[in-house]
Amino acid sequence: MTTTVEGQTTRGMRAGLLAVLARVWLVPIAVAAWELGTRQAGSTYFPPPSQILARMYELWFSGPAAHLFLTDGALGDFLPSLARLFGGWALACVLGIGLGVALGRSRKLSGYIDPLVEFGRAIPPPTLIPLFIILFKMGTQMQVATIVYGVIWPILINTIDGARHVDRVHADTAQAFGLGRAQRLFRIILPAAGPKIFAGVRLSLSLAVILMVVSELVGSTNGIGYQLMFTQQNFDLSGMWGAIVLLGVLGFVLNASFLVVERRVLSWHRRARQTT
Amino acid sequence: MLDVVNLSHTYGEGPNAHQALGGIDLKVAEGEMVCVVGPSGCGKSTLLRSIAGLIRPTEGQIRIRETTVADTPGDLAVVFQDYSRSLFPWMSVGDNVALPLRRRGKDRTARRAAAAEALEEVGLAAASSKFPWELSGGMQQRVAIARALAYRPSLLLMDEPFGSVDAQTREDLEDLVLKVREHHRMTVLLITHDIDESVYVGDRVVVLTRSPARVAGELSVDLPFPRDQIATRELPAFVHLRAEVGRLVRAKKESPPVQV
Amino acid sequence: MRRLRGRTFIIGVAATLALTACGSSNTGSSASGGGLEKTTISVGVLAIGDVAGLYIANKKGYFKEEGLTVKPEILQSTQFAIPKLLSGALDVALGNYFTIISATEKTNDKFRFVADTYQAKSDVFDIVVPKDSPVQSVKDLKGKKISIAGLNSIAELAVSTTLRVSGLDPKKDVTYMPMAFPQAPAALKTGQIDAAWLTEPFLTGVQKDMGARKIADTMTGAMADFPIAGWTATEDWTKKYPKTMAAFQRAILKGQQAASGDRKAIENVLPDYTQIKPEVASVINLGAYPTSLSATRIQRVADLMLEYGYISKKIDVTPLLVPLPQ
Amino acid sequence: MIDRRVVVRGAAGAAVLLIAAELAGRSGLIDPVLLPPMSTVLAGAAGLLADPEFLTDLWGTVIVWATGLLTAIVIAVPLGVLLGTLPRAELAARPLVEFMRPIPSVALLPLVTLLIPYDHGVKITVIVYAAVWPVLINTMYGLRDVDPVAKETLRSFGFGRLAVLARVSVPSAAPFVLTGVRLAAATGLIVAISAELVAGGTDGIGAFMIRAGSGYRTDLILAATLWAGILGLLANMLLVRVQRWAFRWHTERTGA
Repeated sequence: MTTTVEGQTTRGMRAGLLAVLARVWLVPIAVAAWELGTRQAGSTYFPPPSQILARMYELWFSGPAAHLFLTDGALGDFLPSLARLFGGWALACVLGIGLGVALGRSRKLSGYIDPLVEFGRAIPPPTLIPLFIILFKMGTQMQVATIVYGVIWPILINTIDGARHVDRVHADTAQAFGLGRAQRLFRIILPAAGPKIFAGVRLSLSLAVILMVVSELVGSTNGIGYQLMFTQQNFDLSGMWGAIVLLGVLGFVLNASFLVVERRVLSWHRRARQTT
Repeated sequence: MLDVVNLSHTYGEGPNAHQALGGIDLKVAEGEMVCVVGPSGCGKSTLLRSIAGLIRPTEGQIRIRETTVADTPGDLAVVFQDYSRSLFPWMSVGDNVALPLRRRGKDRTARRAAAAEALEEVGLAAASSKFPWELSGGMQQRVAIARALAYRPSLLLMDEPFGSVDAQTREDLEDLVLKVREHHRMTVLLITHDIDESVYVGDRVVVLTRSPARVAGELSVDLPFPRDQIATRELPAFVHLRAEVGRLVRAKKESPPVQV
Repeated sequence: MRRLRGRTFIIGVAATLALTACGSSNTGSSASGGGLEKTTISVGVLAIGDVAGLYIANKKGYFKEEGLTVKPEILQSTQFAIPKLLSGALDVALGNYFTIISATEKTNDKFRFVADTYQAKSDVFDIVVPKDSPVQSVKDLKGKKISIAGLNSIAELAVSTTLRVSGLDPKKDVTYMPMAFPQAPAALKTGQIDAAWLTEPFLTGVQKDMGARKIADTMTGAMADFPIAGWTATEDWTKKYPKTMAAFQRAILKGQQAASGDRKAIENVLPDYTQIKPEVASVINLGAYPTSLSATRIQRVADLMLEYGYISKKIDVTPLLVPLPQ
Repeated sequence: MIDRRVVVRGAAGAAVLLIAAELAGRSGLIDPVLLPPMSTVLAGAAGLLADPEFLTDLWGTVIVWATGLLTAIVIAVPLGVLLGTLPRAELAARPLVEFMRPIPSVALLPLVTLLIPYDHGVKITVIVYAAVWPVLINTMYGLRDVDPVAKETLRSFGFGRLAVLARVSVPSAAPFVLTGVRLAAATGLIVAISAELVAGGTDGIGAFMIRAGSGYRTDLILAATLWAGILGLLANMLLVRVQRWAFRWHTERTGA
């Protein structure tokens, strides 16, 4: 994304610097406004960012160098949260893409299932937590189930759409050359639906962060969502804000990394669109 | 080789039904190059798609080497008009050409070698690692031809293969098809709306009527090989054949228009 | 005043979101109702037995007699009563003493208890285990998972004191699983927790439905007759609306008296504001409905919280109480 | 218009699921003590329609959701148009957007509650916070995806930037915006009910669920969940209709 600067000329470096600056100049201004505003307000519930950062450092980032400066508390909360997040998200991807291709390629099947899909995705996942507690084990299983349920819909809907509208000439070509089922799936349908699938998968990633938090509010003893609830119930407001900031950073990093992957995998799509 | 008997096809049902093919009989002999010509929208593509097994005709029979075509026959290749959509943009040129060879049970190296050979033959040896959309239209259609060549089909179907390229490229591609078919002794069924083209590349020209399409007539093309874009087209025989085909196509143009 | 200015500023910062900040709660004019500053008040309640006194007072017209209209608003927990009281969305809310005292120490917020609501009695808050559990006594809970209704709460305090009495260390010997009461029965039945700290109607429910066994009443010993919750308002509110507050106190007092003297009255109102089935309402154990606001009694909460380290310094609760009108 | 086969198949699919759920309960595969059988839930759901309190709750959810969604559109569309047409501003705002977007609005609930002294206002605000992003991002994306040839055509006739924006960019971005609105509607309903579940309030399906939960009535919780799903389904159907209608308008407009 950042312009790569070829050569070592100062002009090139300056151009690169300006490009970075154009992206980030608003961030310090926003943080400064936040700091000033909260200082002015002086409310316990709205601590200034400097105080939040100090609390975050104290809670999570003052650990030994061997643990990348993460404290035990950080490791105990971040790792389970991330495991649930990625576990649930990955499972949702597999199920969503698998089911989506099946529904997208079979009119008959989708006739039976479509109304259920429409109904299922309309149910707010938090209302299903009591049900999931009964169906799955409390803790990780229930949390992963909640995440899967919450994030599968964009993947499923986009995959159905992508698989249903594979270009007819592509499909004909594959059929005329007599490609087998597996090859048609992996070589034609999935790549053709790729851009749509990726759009759904990306959307579901930011949803997964939200559902991770929601699922950790019930019957959990660790995780970032648990921290959020714990700090809130203990009136540790800087700590609570710290958890909120952490979620923002986590979402930001996930989204940015995902874009890098998407660029690589879908480079054909982007470049093909540019040339035509 | 190919035997089409009384082929009819109707799209839709009831009052909205549209009959595209009205009972077509067609034979293509082993090693023959047959061009099917007809006015636009007469059902040429429906015919081709039926032979390729992409649609199931409402009536009639198609046999390839005495075997009735039910599903997609395993041994034919198709070159579509719309190269930009028949090549897969997410695969390199080499992969595009090699893809159907998986069905031939070849291993990776063999597939690559066959693809390289076919690309060499169409003059695109250097483009193997490029993506289709990085090539010009004519080059993309060459890739599609290479893909069909590498597959070594017993029957090659071409659906207006040169319909989307400029005149110069078109002539080059016509000569390319003549060359490779000569070299591989392939059986080809080429569909086109271009009368000159059908006479120039074909051994035989079959003319279809307007929709619902029937065979209006057919002509043997006994022009000498190798053919040449300038010399062949100057031959009196060529001019005569062209006029004959034109008359067949035109004759039906004057018949009362059929509702679409 | 300082906080108010800060709040206004933040609304300014979040200007885009503040479109809806207008239209404060239904502030009635002060003209009617015997000089009350406010005739309609929003009251935060939980859908549990604690607030029966309020609903009885409402049903019997005690609020009307005082010229007050009470609009109840369901709360999920006292946690959410605090910001709603501070913002002015609620005038009065059911506040459990533990949470309000904890908030008083950790934030600068000043709350006042305007009436006592609910007090524990025997078998109102029990620890239960599944029918076939090997756990026979509190001692057997060592190394087990126990569900509690919330962290840093009366739930944690009650279970901790019970464990301590049996020689267990609540910090090391057990794992607390925070979950709302409605989720605990399923977790208990499926073995996801070993024991649950429950109140009614869940206690009766799990004993009837799945034969769960009580192993301890947590409201004994140091916590016998423990004060649970009171009607809470902010200090600012009590100063701004003294007459409204007094009217509320008088009506609620009558309601509390009716509740403490007549169980039938409670059973009559429970189905109005909870989904407890009438047949269940008639068998559940209920706590007491105090008719006075006693500093000595409520001081016990603060003292026990200090003893167990939930607050770091001694808090005198007397200034937190608003004397009931005579 | 509606294919009868589609209706029959859809009904068959739903029936199979319901029967399977009922059987799972009756056969003891799922403990009936914990999870009431499907027939009980369905009966409960039907009964709720006659319960004026539940109808008030349902209406409460609909009100905050619709208001929140409309507010989000009013905020996000102009902002999206602004950022979509000013690449520099978009570049600068992107890190902030990407930072704020993944923060769950439910986590902000206590803070919003503190700021807004009005129960519905609190919920509307968190709905707006969650619903703004899909609309904003889709609007920005739609504006960037406008065919440059169309824009240049109009420019070549001497139209100004604003005219191009109004006549080409915004209309051709409209389908993207509507897709964003559909996403936002789904998110908004989820947030509305989640907020009610977490914070309670004067009314709302979530507040009803709190009452049902406090009364140890799993059957009523599930019945209310069913209605939440139906509500979402109806809203989506409505928006799909709107989208179809708007798409037609769009093609007519650009075709003319």
